[in-house]
Amino acid sequence: MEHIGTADWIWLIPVLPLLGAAINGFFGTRLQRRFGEKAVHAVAILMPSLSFFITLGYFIRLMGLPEAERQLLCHLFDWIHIDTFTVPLAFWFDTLSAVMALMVTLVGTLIHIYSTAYMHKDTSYWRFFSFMNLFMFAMLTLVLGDNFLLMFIGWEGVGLCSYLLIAFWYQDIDKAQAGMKAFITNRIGDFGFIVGIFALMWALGGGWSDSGFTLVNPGQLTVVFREVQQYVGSLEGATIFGMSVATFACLCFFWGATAKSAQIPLYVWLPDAMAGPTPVSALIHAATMVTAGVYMVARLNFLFAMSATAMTAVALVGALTALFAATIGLFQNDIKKVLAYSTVSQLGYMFLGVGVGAYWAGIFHLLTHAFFKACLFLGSGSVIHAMHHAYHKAHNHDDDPQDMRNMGGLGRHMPTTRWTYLAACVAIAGFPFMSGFFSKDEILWKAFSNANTLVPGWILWAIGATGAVLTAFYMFRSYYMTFSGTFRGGAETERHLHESPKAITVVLSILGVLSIVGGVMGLPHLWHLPNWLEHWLAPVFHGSQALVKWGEFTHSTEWTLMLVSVLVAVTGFLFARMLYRDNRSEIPARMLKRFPAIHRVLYHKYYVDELYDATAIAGSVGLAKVSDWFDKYIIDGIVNLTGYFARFISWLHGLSDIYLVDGLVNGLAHASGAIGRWLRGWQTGRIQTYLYGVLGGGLVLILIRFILFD
Amino acid sequence: MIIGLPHYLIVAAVLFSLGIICVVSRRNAIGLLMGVELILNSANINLVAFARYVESGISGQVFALFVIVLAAAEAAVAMAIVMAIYRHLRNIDTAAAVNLKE
Amino acid sequence: MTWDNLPSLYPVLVLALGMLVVLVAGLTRAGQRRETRLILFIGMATLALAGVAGAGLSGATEISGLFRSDAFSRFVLFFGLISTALTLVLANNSREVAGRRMAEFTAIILALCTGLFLMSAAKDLLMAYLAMELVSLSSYILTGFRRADRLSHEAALKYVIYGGVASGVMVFGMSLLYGLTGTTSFSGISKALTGASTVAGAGQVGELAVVVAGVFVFAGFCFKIAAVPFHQWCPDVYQGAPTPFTGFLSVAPKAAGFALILRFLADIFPATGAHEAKWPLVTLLGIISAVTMTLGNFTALHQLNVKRLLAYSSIAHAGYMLMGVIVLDTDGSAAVILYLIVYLFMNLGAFAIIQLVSDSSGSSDLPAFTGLGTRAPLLAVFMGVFLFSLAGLPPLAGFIGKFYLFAALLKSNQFWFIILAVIGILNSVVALFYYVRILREMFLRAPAGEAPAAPAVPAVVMAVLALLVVPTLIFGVYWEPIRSLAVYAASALNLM
Amino acid sequence: MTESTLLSWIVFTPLLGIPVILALPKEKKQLIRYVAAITCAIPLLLGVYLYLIFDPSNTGIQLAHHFVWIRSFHIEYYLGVDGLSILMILLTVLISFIACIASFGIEKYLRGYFALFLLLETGMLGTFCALDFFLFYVFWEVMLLPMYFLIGIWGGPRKEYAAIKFFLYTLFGSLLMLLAIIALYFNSNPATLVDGTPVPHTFNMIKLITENDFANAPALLGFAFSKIVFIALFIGFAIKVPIVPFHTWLPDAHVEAPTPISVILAGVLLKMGGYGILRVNFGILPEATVWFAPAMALIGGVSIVYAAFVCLAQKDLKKLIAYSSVSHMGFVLLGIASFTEQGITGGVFQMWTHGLISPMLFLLAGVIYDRAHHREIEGFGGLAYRMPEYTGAIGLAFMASLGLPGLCGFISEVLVFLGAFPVFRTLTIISAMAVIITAAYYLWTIQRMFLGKLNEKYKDLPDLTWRERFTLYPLGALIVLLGIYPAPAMSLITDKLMNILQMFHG
Repeated sequence: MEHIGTADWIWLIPVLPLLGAAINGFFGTRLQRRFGEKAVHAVAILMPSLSFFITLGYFIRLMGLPEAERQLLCHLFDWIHIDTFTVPLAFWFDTLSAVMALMVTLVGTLIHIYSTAYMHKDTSYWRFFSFMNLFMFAMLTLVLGDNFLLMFIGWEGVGLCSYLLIAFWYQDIDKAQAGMKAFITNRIGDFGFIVGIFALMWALGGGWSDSGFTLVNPGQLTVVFREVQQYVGSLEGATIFGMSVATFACLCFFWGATAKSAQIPLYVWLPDAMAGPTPVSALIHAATMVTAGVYMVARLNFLFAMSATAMTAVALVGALTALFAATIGLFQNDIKKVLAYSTVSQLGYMFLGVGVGAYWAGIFHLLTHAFFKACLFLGSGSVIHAMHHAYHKAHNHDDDPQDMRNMGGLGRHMPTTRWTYLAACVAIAGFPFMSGFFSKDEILWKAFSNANTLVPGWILWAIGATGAVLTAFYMFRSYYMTFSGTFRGGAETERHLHESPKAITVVLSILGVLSIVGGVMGLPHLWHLPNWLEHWLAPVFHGSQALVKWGEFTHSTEWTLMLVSVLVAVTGFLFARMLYRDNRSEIPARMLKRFPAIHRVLYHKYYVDELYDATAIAGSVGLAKVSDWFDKYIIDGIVNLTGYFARFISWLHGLSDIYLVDGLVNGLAHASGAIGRWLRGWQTGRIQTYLYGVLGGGLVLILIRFILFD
Repeated sequence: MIIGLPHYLIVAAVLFSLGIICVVSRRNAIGLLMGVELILNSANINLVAFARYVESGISGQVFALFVIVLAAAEAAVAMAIVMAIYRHLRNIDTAAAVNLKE
Repeated sequence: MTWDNLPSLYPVLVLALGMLVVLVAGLTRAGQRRETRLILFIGMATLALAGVAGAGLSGATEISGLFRSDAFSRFVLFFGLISTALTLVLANNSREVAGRRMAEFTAIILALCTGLFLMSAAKDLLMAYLAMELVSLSSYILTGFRRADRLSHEAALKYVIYGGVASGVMVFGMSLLYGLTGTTSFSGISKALTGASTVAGAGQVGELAVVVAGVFVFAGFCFKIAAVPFHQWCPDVYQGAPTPFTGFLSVAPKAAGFALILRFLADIFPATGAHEAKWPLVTLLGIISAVTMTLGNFTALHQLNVKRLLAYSSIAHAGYMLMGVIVLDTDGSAAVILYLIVYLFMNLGAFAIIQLVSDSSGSSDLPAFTGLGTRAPLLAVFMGVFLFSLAGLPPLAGFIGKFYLFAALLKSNQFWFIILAVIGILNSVVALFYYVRILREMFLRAPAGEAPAAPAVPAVVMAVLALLVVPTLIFGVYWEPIRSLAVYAASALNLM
Repeated sequence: MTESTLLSWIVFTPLLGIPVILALPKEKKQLIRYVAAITCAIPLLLGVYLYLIFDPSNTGIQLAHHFVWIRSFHIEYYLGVDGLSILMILLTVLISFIACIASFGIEKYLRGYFALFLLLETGMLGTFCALDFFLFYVFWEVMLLPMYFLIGIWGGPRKEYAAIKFFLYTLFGSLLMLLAIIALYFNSNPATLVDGTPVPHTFNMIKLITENDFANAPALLGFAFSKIVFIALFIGFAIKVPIVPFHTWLPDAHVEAPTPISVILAGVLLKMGGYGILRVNFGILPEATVWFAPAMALIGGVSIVYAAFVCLAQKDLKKLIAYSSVSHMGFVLLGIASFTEQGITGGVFQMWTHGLISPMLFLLAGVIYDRAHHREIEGFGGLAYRMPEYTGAIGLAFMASLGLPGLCGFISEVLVFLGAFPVFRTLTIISAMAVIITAAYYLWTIQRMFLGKLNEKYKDLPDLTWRERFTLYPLGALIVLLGIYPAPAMSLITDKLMNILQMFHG
């Protein structure tokens, strides 16, 4: 880390989309009314593309630098500065963030172009593009952030944008509900992330002993990634809550990642997030935002590598999520739901990759996944767009344009969509020489051969492999149900089916090509071909290389595993083809009747949502009601000097307007009211009682005098 | 047995308690005033007795004289007020004069 | 009694002379006419002359052990003169009092003023008794001054009977005290009580006799300042008496009563000797103070007649002032004197406004004040200033008075004194509630139905009000002068 | 208007405005409003000038205006500003000016309203500037009077009850404080007045802080002196913060107070408690503060979590914001009780950021109340369609309040948690959980009020008017700017806070 180049324009990369968001945000309505949609999307597309070119420029400059010096810093100012503790507002452009930024800007720009067609003639067109640009800003800040807190701005920023975009058509209350669910689940994750930051930072500075916290070296209190990496050595012996600080911090960060990247147990929001427009699902819930968790784990590779338990947790959760989500995906009828669960599953693979220590493999799968998953989503978007258009023309408003059961045989009407969708399916399934094959196979091989996790490598491999079979099956099931066979949606609508406009098809084809070609970045060592990506990311991950251990296996095992993964992909494909091609066979129907229970459980996502509603949400709302009652009656009651008293006055004199407080029980005021009433009773108006007072008063005084002083 | 200081004191004390009882029990305004007079006179007896036996000086007697004078003044004022009450209430029963209360 | 210390009696002579002149003027036809400007003029002239006479005096002259004219009694003299002058002006413009009998009212109140000065100057039991009787008798008459009003007579009746019994008990106490100590002068009593063993046989009996005598004497004093066991006359008399006189009654006699108590205690426990004997008396007074405050405030919570409410408030304020008395040092008495000065302005002011409102609306109950904020905003604001000052809120003078009382208590750092201060704090919170209830009536409530006419405020009364509001505001911010006056007066008492 | 009298001008300009306003004729409503606005603008301009000439690195008292006031009781008129009070003074002048503009909607008894409003402003400014304990107490109480009438006369349906409750709560606290002040005075070491006359005791806060050590003062009421005086002062300030057991006056006062007054109440009055604790408790009784710190942190934590849950169950928008204020002020306590650089800076900065966010929230609540005349959250629905600009503004305010990074709420929140984590580990984690509940109730409110089908009752609700924009946008801009670049505000306080921390670590 000795030599850090300075680059003073990196801050433009995130800020340009922010500028775009601001322009569209404040002047969007006027722009749209006066110059039409053109002006709006002109601004919206220009900004990310500019960012893309700047990123490309710096990417090339980075390529030019010698390997050890491939990191650029753009320091703007000290964001938070308190005496010795400073948090700089600075952007960090090293090989990892370069690759990520490039992917984000490229895919983002393409999806912006796609959206111009998809969102055509939507009234709040400007608002959509403003939020999309805002999202680009947040994602780029997250990726380019130089320290935890700046990354956290991006982290929550993307959460906010996903909320705004999921609930884009806020008129429909369920879509708004989905948005809120996403934001709150993310917020639960962010809570873990923040606690992780605190624990890590303070552990660097000193340590917790039984007598509390002792600050050893205040100089090391930092949140900047590279400085954390420098001082991480001092975490050796430190323990917190009984486990090593590294483990605790990593588990907290991973808790944040599970929310952001939809892993078990906080994945529930992603399927509902499909309520948003399809380009949103493509950009945010497939390519960029959900991968933030993987990027974070990769960025903190030196920390994760220090604790085996944390790595095992990441790998295991990743593998289980991959399998679990794949099972749910099998029988979904909504095309976007299928893709949603597929995303969750693929993310599981990425976490499996980074979990076992093959960080570059995780990133490699992330990049390839971005291409083919975006392509799949946009493909489904184009299908939905066409179906919606056709239904509209045929005045049929009750059928759901997203339900695959009403589709079929669209291949004839939408050739480009079909071929690009097929290309992506092939890539994701892992057919040989496809991008998916290289990245997924690398992950499975690294999982098999790793010696870092407490769980033996072959178990992880086995889970991953079964997941891969299911992936292939449900992808091709969706392909055949949509594009092959005869159109099940009625002749009238079929007449109006035609290919989507040029903007959509061009983007689809670009992504299709990328998803096929993408694999070239990280060719396996086995074939003695140059593995560019691993070499490119090496400086970032050299911190963890020392700690990560691999089992020694002969080349033959590696070849056999590669063959097995090809076999897996092919079997999945054949099965799907047999069951769903041209919708001819009735096996699926018969299976449905024989095992209705299994189907219902899988279709209803193991009733996890209902479980959460019953426990967490009902619990907190219940607790809220109890504390509100407690606050209104108990605390307010005891302390309230005037409430009950005012009511008492009115009861006494029937002055209704003073009767203000209903139902407020209150001790003190009642007491003062009672004393007052009792004392008043003495004043009877008869002189005799007064004279008794004189006599009695005198006697009492004499008595007190003797009681007290004798 | 010769009459000494204690005898006077006892008479004064008895007179004082009679005055208190009269004041507390009588309902008639004038009865009450009589009670007040009794109390004042008991104080006079005390004063005169102490002047003779304790101080063997005359300040006690001077004090008694003043008390007598003031008792008369007070009686005059009280009578005037009772007269005013009578003109309104037709009776001087203190139990009737109770609308100033609580 | 030599001729050269006669000047110290000039104020008394002037007042007596003034009284006679007023009575004679009252008989002449000019005095009979409804126009009573002549009577007022004579009254004010007498007060001014007495003031000039008083100002001329300096230093301390004792007259045959009976009477001591020093800075302290001169303070009480000026206090009495000012409050009488203000009351005269108010009475002159009040519907309850004005009319042909204004001459008698002025004459009697001048007599009362003389009594106040004598009370504070008394050095002898006889003098104390005489002065108290003079004040009491005059106030009996003035309480029943409203000829047509049954309430006024009933109040006077109760007052005269209650006062009679109380002064009777006090005299009996004084006789016992005389018997025990052989002298009637305060200093003599103090030497007898604290010096040699008690004359009439030592031991338990002597002790009991002293206590009974002390309690009976204090019964008379407490009646005068309306402290708890002997306060029951106060609400009825305040409600029955004509409003201007009620104002005067709540301020001047109470001040004289406190002056007498301070004088009495100062002479019994002079600065010289360390007095363990004082603790029983101090504790008794402390208990009386606490009970007075609490009873006054809590009973006032329920009042619906404003005069009666202020009666209980004045009882509570007597309780606060007793806090200053029990500390028995110059700081404590200076705090009491300061509180009295501030109390004069705020209480007289409050009663003046009640007088205006009850004159125009016929009743002094709370509903009469509803919506005053809209009808007569200036009066309502003045009343607000007086009430908030009575409640003891900082920017106003009432707070300064309370502040010094609490400071005197806390300075001594005695456990029970601090407890008393805390009780004082809690009482201030309760007190705020009933003062703010009047404000709520005035400002926060619009009058139901047709609003009674805004009270007509003659120019003179407005001047008096201004004379009362301005000090309440100014002394809240800059009270150096009255503080130095209080310390100067208190030092004359040669307490610790 | 020299350097030293600047503070006196800032504090007493509003007071000078009162007679001018009272002299104006009752009918000319617009004239009265403009005169009031100008009177509020002057302290704002002076505040800006103060900001320019204030030197953050000097941890001592600056711009002191100091002369003997009451010689007999050694009371001085002593105004001064330092790192602690500079932020609060700037906040007060800003929020008062904005509230004054927002008061243009008031119709009843205009002159009385603005007179009391200006008196309130003087009281607030005085409390922050006063460095003589007696003067501090006088200004502290001067605020009570106008607040009672402002809530009582111009308030909502239950205004009288809310007003008297506010008055009694605060009065009880402040009277306790009075006893503590007197006790401190009588136990203070001899000092000299500003003109050199030696005095046995002193009210001068700075001397009480620097030249006195109350650790070994005589016991009071049987307890250790510094502990019981600390508790008395703490209760007096805690009622104002407010912390949980003493907070029940806040929802009532906020719900019933007219919008501009609840803006002032939330924006400035709640900061008095925090400022008082830092200036008085921390300064004068350091060892009692160390003894009480864990309890203070616990109280702060409880306030945060408890109030957040209560918010979740609220039906009335203003009550919800009021309870969220209670929750946010819990951060202040948690922060300052941690004695770490980040914690104490976070606590003080939280007072500043909350002072920007909650006024904006109350203004927005006021906007919707002026239009729909009710504040039931369920009563609305789908407002975003009719009032997009308003939805944007309230969205920004809600996000800032729930601590969205990039806005100023986040910075103070994260600093408080960061600072409190090493010292109170589990408490901080539990309090951090409350951040989720905060997000939940704000989002649920947005859900019920702004999203979903438009409630046809509000088909024709107009969007923001220019006056409302003029009050909301400055606050919005500040919230965003200070979120990205907090240095201008934070640099003012850091040096002074480090100086205070010296006493605890040094």
